[in-house]
Order: sequence, then C-alpha cells, then structure tokens
Amino acid sequence: MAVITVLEAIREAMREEMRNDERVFIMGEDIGARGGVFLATDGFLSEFGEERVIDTPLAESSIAGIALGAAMSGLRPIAEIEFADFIWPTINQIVGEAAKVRYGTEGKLNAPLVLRAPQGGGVRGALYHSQSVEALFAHTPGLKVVTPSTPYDAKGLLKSAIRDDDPVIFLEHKRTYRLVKGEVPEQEYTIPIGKADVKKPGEDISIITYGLMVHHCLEAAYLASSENISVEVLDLRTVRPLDIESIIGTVEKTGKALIVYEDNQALGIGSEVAALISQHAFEYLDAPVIRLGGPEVPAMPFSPPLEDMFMIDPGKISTAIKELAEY
Amino acid sequence: MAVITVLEAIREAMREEMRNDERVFIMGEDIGARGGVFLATDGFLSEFGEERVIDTPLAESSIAGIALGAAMSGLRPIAEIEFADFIWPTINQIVGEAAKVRYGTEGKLNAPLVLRAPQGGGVRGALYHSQSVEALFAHTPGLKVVTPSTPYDAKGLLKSAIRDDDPVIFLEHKRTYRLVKGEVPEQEYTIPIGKADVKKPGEDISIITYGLMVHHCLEAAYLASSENISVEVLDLRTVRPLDIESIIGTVEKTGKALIVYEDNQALGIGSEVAALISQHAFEYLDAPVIRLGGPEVPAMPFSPPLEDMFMIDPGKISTAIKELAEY
Amino acid sequence: MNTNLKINDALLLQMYKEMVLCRTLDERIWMLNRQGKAAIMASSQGHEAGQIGSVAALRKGYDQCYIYYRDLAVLLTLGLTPAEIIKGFIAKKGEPLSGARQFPTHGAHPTYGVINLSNVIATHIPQAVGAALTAKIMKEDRVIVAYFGDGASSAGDCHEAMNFAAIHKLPVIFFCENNGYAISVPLSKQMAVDNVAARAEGYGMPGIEIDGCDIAAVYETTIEAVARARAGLGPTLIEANVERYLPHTSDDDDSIYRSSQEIEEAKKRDPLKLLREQLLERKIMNLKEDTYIHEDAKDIVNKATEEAENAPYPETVDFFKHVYAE
Amino acid sequence: MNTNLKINDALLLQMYKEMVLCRTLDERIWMLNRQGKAAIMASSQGHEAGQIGSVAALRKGYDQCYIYYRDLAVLLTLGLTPAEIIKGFIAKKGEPLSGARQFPTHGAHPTYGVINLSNVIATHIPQAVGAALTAKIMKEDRVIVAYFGDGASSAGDCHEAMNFAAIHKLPVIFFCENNGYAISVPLSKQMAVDNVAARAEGYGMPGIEIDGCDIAAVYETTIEAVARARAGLGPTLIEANVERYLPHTSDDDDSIYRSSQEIEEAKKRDPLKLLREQLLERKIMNLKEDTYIHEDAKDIVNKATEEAENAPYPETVDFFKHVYAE
Ligand SMILES: Cc1ncc(C[n+]2csc(CCOP(=O)(O)OP(=O)(O)O)c2C)c(N)n1
Ligand SMILES: Cc1ncc(C[n+]2csc(CCOP(=O)(O)OP(=O)(O)O)c2C)c(N)n1
Ligand SMILES: [Mg+2]
Ligand SMILES: [Mg+2]
Repeated sequence: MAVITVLEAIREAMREEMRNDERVFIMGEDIGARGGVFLATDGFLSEFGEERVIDTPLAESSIAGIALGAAMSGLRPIAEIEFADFIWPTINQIVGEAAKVRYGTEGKLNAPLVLRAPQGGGVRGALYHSQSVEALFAHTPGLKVVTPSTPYDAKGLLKSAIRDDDPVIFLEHKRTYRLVKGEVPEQEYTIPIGKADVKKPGEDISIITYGLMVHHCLEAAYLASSENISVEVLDLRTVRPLDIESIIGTVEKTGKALIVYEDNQALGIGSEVAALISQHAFEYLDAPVIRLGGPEVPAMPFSPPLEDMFMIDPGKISTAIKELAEY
Repeated sequence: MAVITVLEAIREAMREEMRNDERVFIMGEDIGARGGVFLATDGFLSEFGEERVIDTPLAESSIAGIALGAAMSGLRPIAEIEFADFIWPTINQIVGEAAKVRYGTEGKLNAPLVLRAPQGGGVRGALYHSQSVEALFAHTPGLKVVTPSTPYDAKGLLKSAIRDDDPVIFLEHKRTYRLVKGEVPEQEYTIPIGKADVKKPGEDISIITYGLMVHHCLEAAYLASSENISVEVLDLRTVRPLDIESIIGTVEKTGKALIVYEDNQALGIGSEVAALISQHAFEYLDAPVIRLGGPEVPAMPFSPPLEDMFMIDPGKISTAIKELAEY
Repeated sequence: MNTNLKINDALLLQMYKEMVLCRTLDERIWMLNRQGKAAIMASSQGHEAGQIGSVAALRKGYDQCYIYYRDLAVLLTLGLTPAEIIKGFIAKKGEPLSGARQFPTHGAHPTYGVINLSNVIATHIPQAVGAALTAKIMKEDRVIVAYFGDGASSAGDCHEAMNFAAIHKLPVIFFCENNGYAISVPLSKQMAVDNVAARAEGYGMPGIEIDGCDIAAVYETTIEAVARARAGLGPTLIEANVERYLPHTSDDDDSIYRSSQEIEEAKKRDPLKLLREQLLERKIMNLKEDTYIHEDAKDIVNKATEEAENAPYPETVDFFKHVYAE
Repeated sequence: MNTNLKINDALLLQMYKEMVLCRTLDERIWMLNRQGKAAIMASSQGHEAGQIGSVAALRKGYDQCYIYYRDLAVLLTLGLTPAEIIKGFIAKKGEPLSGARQFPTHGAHPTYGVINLSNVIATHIPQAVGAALTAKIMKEDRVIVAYFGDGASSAGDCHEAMNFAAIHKLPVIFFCENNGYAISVPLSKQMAVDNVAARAEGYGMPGIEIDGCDIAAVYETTIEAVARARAGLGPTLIEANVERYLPHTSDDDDSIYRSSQEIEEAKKRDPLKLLREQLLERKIMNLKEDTYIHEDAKDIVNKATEEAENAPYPETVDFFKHVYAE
C-alpha cells in the first residue's frame, strides 16, 4: 500500500471520481491554473479542462448557489471554499436551501453536491484562517458533515461524499494536509458516511473525537497506557449524522466519556455527543461526561503563545484523562 | 400595571430607548411607512423621522454589515430582519465579524448593535417562515442571544440589549407577539442579560426551556400538579451566555431534568444544557437528562397535520414529564 | 427585430385565454383567503402579461423556469392545473410541487421544468445560473429563466449570479418583474437609479427595459433573449415594468403606504384590459367569444375549487420521508 | 477640474519620501518572511501610488479608512510607525492594531481612523458604508474610504453596500485597487467587462477609472471625490489600475499562473520609478537628495526591525480579555 498525505488522498479521491463520472466537476477560487491554494486540485485543469475545473470569482454565496443549481439539474459539483473562515456566506444556500431541497419538493429534487473546505488551527492562521465550522452545518437535518482525520479515511469518505445523493459538507483539517501520512490501498474503496471508527481500543475511558484531535488523543492515549490507564479512542469521522450506536457502545463498555474537539466548546459537536450519552447511556456512567473543547474566545489568536493557549494538545488531553481516571 | 402583548412590549422598549438616546436608530425592510410587517415599529417614522428609521433595500447581509459599521463608529443600531428565516446572509457579518470586533481589536472597538428577528413556528408559516435560528448564533463567543417569552421579559431584556456594549441577537417568537399578554410596570426597568428566571417553582422535575415553549411547559407543569408531580419551570431567557448557575441549581434540587425547545433537537440549545448538566450536576442526577426538541426534518411543513407533527405542545411535554417522573 | 419573431393572432388569443383563466383563479384564491380558507396569497394581478408573454417564448417542458411566489401565471401556463394550484393554497394532499409541505406555489415540478425552492428572496438566481451551467456543460441547448422582483435585485446573490453568468456566457435570462415595490419599500428607496436594467452593462450583458403590460413586447423581447441564449451568446437582463394591483400579500395592508389614486392610475394599464381591447379592435375576438372565454374560466375555477376543497390533508405517516435518500 | 485641487511640488516630494519608506519596509518584511521570521506577507509593491495618493486627499485622523491586507502604505501614511508594523508581522507585544491577536496589519487604530477588521474579503465595504451613515446621522462632514481589490468587487457585500450608499448619498469613496488578479484568477475570469468602474452607473454614482501608478491622478481624483462626499453629494467609485509585482502573498507561487514577462512589462510603470523620474526631471529633487531619502528610509527600517525583533511576545494572561465588555 502506498503511504500518502491527507492532501494527496483528497486529490486522488477527486481525480478518480472525476475520471469515473462525467457529471462530477469542481468549482472554486484558484482551483484552476493555481491548483488550489493548498494544491488539492493540482493538475486538474490540464487533465479535465476549463469546463469541469471552474475558477470562480470571489463570491462564496454564489459558489454554493450555483453548485446547488447544478446539483439539482443533474450534475455532481464539488465546490471548494478556499478557507472555512469564508464559508459563512454559503449558509444561506446550504443550511437555508440545499438542506431542504429533498424535503421541500417531496423528493422530486435532490442536491448531490459536496462543499469542501480546509478548516482548523494550529497553523498560525489567526482569527480568520483557523476557525472550525462544523457546528453551524451539523445542526441541520438534510445535510451531512464529514470531518476525516487520516489519509485512508479522507479518501474513502470523500469518494462516498461525491457519490452521495444529498449535500455533504466535507471539512478537512488543514494541519493534517501534509503532516498526517498513512497507508491507502491501491484498489478502489469507499467508507460509509455516518459510521464512527475505533482508532484504538481500550477499557477504562472512552475518548470521542474527530479531525486533527484524533491524533492528539491517540498520543495522549498511548501515554496513558504507560500509567496503566486503558483508553479507547473513537473517531466520529462524520459529525452529522452521528453514529449514536458506536458512541453509546463505547461508553457502555468503559463507563467514562471524554469528548475532545478544537472548536469552541459551547454548543459544539461535543455538546450533542454529551447530551446523547447522558440520555442514552446514563445507567452505565461512572463519572460525569467531560468535554474538552476550545475556550470561550471568539477564535484563535495569531501570536504563538496565544495560539497555544487556544489549541488543545496531548498535554491538556492527558490531564483530562488522569482526572477522569481518578474520579 | 398595564397589560400588553409581547409585540407592544417590544415596540415600547424600542420607542423609549430611541427617545432616551439619540444614538439609537432602526433599520430594516418595511419598518418605515409600513411600521414593520408585524407593526413592531408602528408610528416610528413619524415620531423619529427618516434618518433614524431607515427602510433598507432587500439585502440582509448589508443590513447587518451597515449596522455593524454604524455600531463601530458610535451609534447604536437596531437592525430588523423581517423573518428569522432570512437571517442566514447576516451570519458572515455577525458570527464572522461582529463577534470578533472587541477581541480582534484588543478592545479598541466594540459593536453595540441589536439584531432583532421574529422566529419560530406554529403559525402555518411552512418551511421558510417558521425556523428557529438561535443555535447558529449561540455557538460563538462574543455574541449574546436573547429569547424572551413574556411581555415583561421582552421589554426589560430588549432595553438591556440596546444598552449593551456588545452585539445582541434578539429573537422574538412570532407566535407570542399577539397571543401572550402580561403585566408590565409603568416605570422604567431593565432585566439583566444572562440570567434565567424560575417561572414556576417545583420539587420533582426541572423543565428548562425558553421562548414560546415556556408557555406550553407551564401548561404541562400545572397539569402535572393535579397528578401530584411538582415541576419547576426555568426560563433561560438568554441562550448565550447561559445561566449555568441557575441550570445546575434547579437540577441539584430536583434531580431530574427535561429540556424543551422547538428548534431541531440535535445540536440545539438543549444539547449544551444537557452537556452542562451531565458534567456539573452528575452526582445529583436521579434519571437521564431528557431533551424534547424539534424532530429530524429540516423545518416545519405547511399543511396543518404536518405542522402539528413538528410542534411541541403541552401534550407531548406531559408525556415526557410522566415518563421522567416514573423513572 | 427579425419579423418572424413577431407575435401572431392565434398566439395572442391563446395568451388572452390564459390570462383570463389566471386572473379568475387569482381572484378566487384571494377570496378563499378572505374566507379564511387559503393561508396566504401573493396576487399576480398586473403581472400576467410579463409572465405569460415570456413563458410563450420558451420550449415548455425543456427550458426551465426558476420562479418566485408571484408567478401564478407561469405555473398555470406551464401546465399546472387550477385544482393543483388551489390545493397548494389550502394545503391539501395531491398538491404536486411539495405535497403541501411548502407555502403555496413552492416546491418543484420537474416535468414542467419549474422550480420555486424557497421563500428566501434571490437565492434562486444563482441556482438558475447553476442550471444554466449544467446546460452548457452537458451541451444541451436548454434555456433557463430566473423570474424575480425589483426587490430581489438588491440582494448580493443577484449580483454574484449575474456576474458569473456573464463571464461564462450562460444560457440564462434574468427576468425582472419590476412592480415598483418591495412590499412597502418604493423603488426610490431600493436604488438610486430608475431601473434595474441599468445594471446589465456593468456585467457585460444586454439590459432591456420593456413595458411588462404589453404582452407582445414581452414575448418578442424574450424570443430574442432566448435565441441569444441558445446560440451561446450569453445572458440577457429583461426588466418588465409591471403593476401590483393588490397588497403585497393577503397579509399586507397597502393603504398604509400607497394611495388608492396611484393604484387607480396603474389600473389604466391593466394587461388584461389592454389585451382585450387589442383583440376586439383587431377583430381577433368578438364580444361573444370574450364572454365565453370568461365563463369557461369561471367554470374551470369553480370545478377546481370544489376538487381541491374535497381533497383530504396529507397523511402524517409521510412526515419523516425525504430528509435523506432512502 | 478645479485648479487649486492640483497637486503641488512639496506634496509630491513628501509623497515620494513616503513611497520610498513604504517600499523599503515592504521589501524588509518580505525578507523577514523568507528568513522564517514573519508569518505571512501581502506585498504592497506596485500599489503604493494608489494608496499614498488617496490618503493625501484626506483629513488624517478625522476621515476614516476601511482598508484591506495589501494597504501597507495607507497604514504608514496615516501614522503607524515601521516598528509597530513589523511587530504585527512577527506577532510581538505592542503591535497596536490587535495586540498581535490578528494577522499582520489587521485590527483597528481609532486615533488614525483606520480599520482592518477581518480577512474576510468585502465584509468591510458595508461596514464602511455604516460608518458613512454614522457621519450623515451625526451631521459630521467626515469622509470614509473603503479600499478593496478587484476580487472583492465580485462579492455580494460590495453590491449591497454600493447600492445603499448611492441611495442615501453617503460620504463614502469606494477605492478599488485593481491589480488584475484575485490571487491567481485574472480579471477575465472575474468579470465580463474590462473594469469595475463600469458598475458605478448602475448604482447611480460616478465611476472613474484612473492610472493608479500616476500619483498625481490618484490625488486629484480623490480630492474631487472627497469634496463631493463632504458636500453631501454622495459616493464615488474610483478604480485605480495598479500592479502587483510579487506573488499574492509570501505563501503564493505566482510562477504557476503568471509569466515573468508580464511582470517585467508591469514594472515599466512602477509608481516609485515614475515618481522618481518626474521629480528628477522637474528638478524637485536631485540625485543626492534621492540617495539621502533612500538611506534615511533604510535607517528607519533597520532600527524598526531591531526594535520589533527585541520586543517580547504578548502575555498569555490577557488571552481571555475583550470577549465582552468588562
Ligand atoms: C431574503 C428575504 N428577505 C426578506 C423577505 C421578506 N419579503 C418577502 S417578499 C418581499 C418583497 C419582495 O419584493 P420584490 O422582489 O419586488 O417582489 P414583489 O413582491 O414586488 O413581486 C420581502 C422583503 C424574503 N422573503 N426574503
Ligand atoms: C471572502 C473571502 N474569500 C476568499 C478569500 C481568500 N483570498 C484572500 S485574498 C484573495 C484575492 C483577493 O483579490 P483582490 O480583491 O483583487 O485583492 P488583491 O490581493 O489582488 O489586492 C482571496 C480569494 C478571502 N480572504 N475572503
Ligand atoms: Mg416588487
Ligand atoms: Mg486584485
């Protein structure tokens, strides 16, 4: 199996799907000659031509709206938002419209579009190149929201997203792009949207997480082993729909849940996960459900010591593990 | 004390603040000659003139953006979004920008604006005149989000919102506008943002709710009394910042929590409330934390039997109370 | 103008029949609202020539219309029956656009190529451009028409969509039904210029202002724009100046912001009256035929009302269907 | 044009000094980035005449500038010191706009009336209009300038803001620094017309296209627009055609999408070179003075670099401050 980066996995997924299915095309800012600011679509213009690789004007609301119109009329657009921090203008077309296409037409239309965006911090990106945006999409029925952590997952999930008949928001943590490498099979595969994945089995504490934090949690979990705390790490992979069965399953096993996410804590994905656990696994709980999410400041500051204050790292996770273990 | 409606309370709050403070002005669609589609600003144009009562073009993103610019430069705009369903285009200017003004300028600027919008269903408003939008704003530090339930609260909270030095999203449940009447003192008063209010004390079960649902919960709570179940109803009033102390306080007292909200359940306000309870009141809990929120469909359908399926009513709340009582 | 694009007598008469039917249906729905039966109604009275004249220039069932709530005549002319439409207003089962999940006239009807996805104004304009992009990519000579009001032209989505369509020379027609008001806000508070068509040049496409009460002008202008679009020459912005005779919707009270005098003045150019006079004058129709057309329309609308009123409400078992693919 | 609005020799020389300082500072920061010290840099090289010429037409500290990331010369000309600016690029304590919480050049400096709130392109255009609304409501004769690139003109916010400003005749100048690219996307893929100024007429305001490398033209055009705005005659859209000599930012590689030939061609109209030649030719400055100006600039920038590099990082105790009023 080849070892590739998350960025390469994403590029491969798109390239293969564009080769397989004529209806798939991509649109966004700088995705053509430039190949995308992160080079996710490097080489696409020359392979697929200007009609299927569309450099758009700087106008995010219409990137979403035009993609939606194309999706409703039979194509399968992959629209790229250059950074997730610029995704807000798409909310009207995605949360307001795309999510309701199928329901509001009684199934006569559907919207098979993918909205991709690099998100997350720890890259000295400051307030406006570091935000996490999954919570604003994950609230709305009709949408799917995917947050991969590894090359294998990214490729398999993005292929599923492109083939999905409903709108999928695909949020790639930009810090994983080049940092995280992993094996990816040569042969064709997909990973189902909506299924979580146990990245490390364990007995004493369940950590539920996704995206970049999976790697920090794994690091903390392996550290904990050396202190005889056995931690299970569940990677949600998809934050809408949540894999409730796997979430409840791991907590029933360990009796202790720690939810780790980089986004602001209040009303983030971890809130829903905690609410589900406290409703459906109440009788199995041996301790309070603990969330370790981003602090109560609007976004991640620029200066290195300030950014470090915001980011959750293996050290902070280890502290939480120990506290929970001792409860 | 005069008995007035929620709509009248809102009108009075704005009128008094505009009389008291020259910097306060209002802008939005149809708020001038028309007096607002719900008549919230009826008579304002003739009293305050065209410069302080600005009928805007149909352009929500700029309603928010212009209000933000005015707020940063010394005025205190009250911007009205005609229906909350049309508020999505403001997310970029409100969640993206207004929330970060103070933090991103190290306190050199602030954004004392109020964004008002009628929201909620049960009015045969269908998919696009019934949505609840509090969750999309309540996630972001830097914003405040207020959801009043009674005329007394609406007036006192709106006055506080207008005087607040930070951006406040003020979401009025349109079904309460004319339906809910109540006493309001003649003399000047305000209600602090961020404080919940016990609308009915009780011993056995805590219901935590806000907006229109406060009234349905009270009805169900009084019904429960006749079956010897004593229910406390806590009205959050503000959904960001949450009054964590009051939430934990009531659950410590009763040991059982039911959270009721009209918005889609997953990742709604109730998710955060449940998460807080399961973390901070774990040892006091005698039963799972139960949420009763909107169903997993994108929004409320039009036809009466379908709308009734969506809306939470005293009957559904009573059922949940009984189940929780029997646990 | 190419003369064979000109309207002919048979088509004029056909359009008149459609207009009479639409007006009759519109009045009936307004009445149903006043009787407390229909939930909410945005009347098309005064807009009909713009709607019918432009649809007549399309290949029905092949071209696509992204409409808004006031486009009753578009729906009717494309093929929805009056009973189907009334079912929408009283939220009955069998409503074909959304199964009565949405506000009246909203949803989609793929067979007729008509989409009215939401109540959020202007969102459909980029969507229409997206459909035009599909036509271009798939090399189909389909034309897409986006119908919208003067109010919608202020929205950012309108700007972004027009700009994109002009860059890529997409087969889309921006058809603005300018009735001078966005609910209560008059044009002078919506823009500092006199017309929306003035914007077209700044995007690099033709902008044509026409009398939207003159159905022949509407038809002929649209025919030309359709030809441009099909030939791959790109979008056109047509601004049809129309009138709104009733309040914004049945929930509105326009007496607060509009004088009855202004409305009386506007009625002088009632498209129905103008077309009727033309047909009689040019002897394409006589008075007896006119009476028959009106009676026929009333009859159709009566039967449709009965059918719709007798229909049941949708079943609640389907409430959770169509959130995701099943 | 009113002749007393014409630029004079002293002002030209002053502007030249500012331009030399800005270029020197800009080159230094680019170097700091290449050394791994400065995080990210969007160079102003080629834009300086547009920025300096327009700021010179303002009442500094009274009028307000809503700028974007490429407006280094605006910041410098308004009064920020090179040391303060470099602190922004290396995220040091004492950075005056945001306390190094934001990307370099972002935040606000109320004393100088300059705001650069976010990296989200075009959001500041309605905000600038809101500030102009404040001026109007408060009856202050303040003028607001919104600086933005050609890319920003495609955004819905730009449209909505211009339309509103024109309706209310607000004292705002829309100053577009058109360098022909939005990162890698050339103008031809951003719009079907040749210039942004073409849009102005459709909003009902003057739209003026100028050579943004000709500092006198920039100054004189802005002086006129400022006069219009102060007199209550409303907004003006100025499109200054400028050049971008370096990649979009220090993170970009423009060789993928732009020929070195094109850049060489563009350098023929380097605003610094043009102004220098003019000053020498018209004997407003001699070669020795020019050398001194350059040496002085280098000296200032050297000292500033040292000061900034020696500054500590911000303290983490303040991390939670300024989320809400305290
Ligand atoms: C985005 C959005 N904002 C506000 C509204 C509320 N609203 C409904 S119709 C309307 C006026 C639309 O005017 P126009 O586009 O001219 O169409 P007309 O009704 O005059 O035909 C408004 C403001 C809405 N539906 N969508
Ligand atoms: C809303 C938004 N979309 C995308 C970006 C990413 N981005 C940063 S700069 C830029 C190009 C801007 O071009 P232009 O406005 O012409 O300014 P220039 O850099 O050429 O001076 C883009 C697309 C952004 N910052 N904000
Ligand atoms: Mg109108
Ligand atoms: Mg540019």
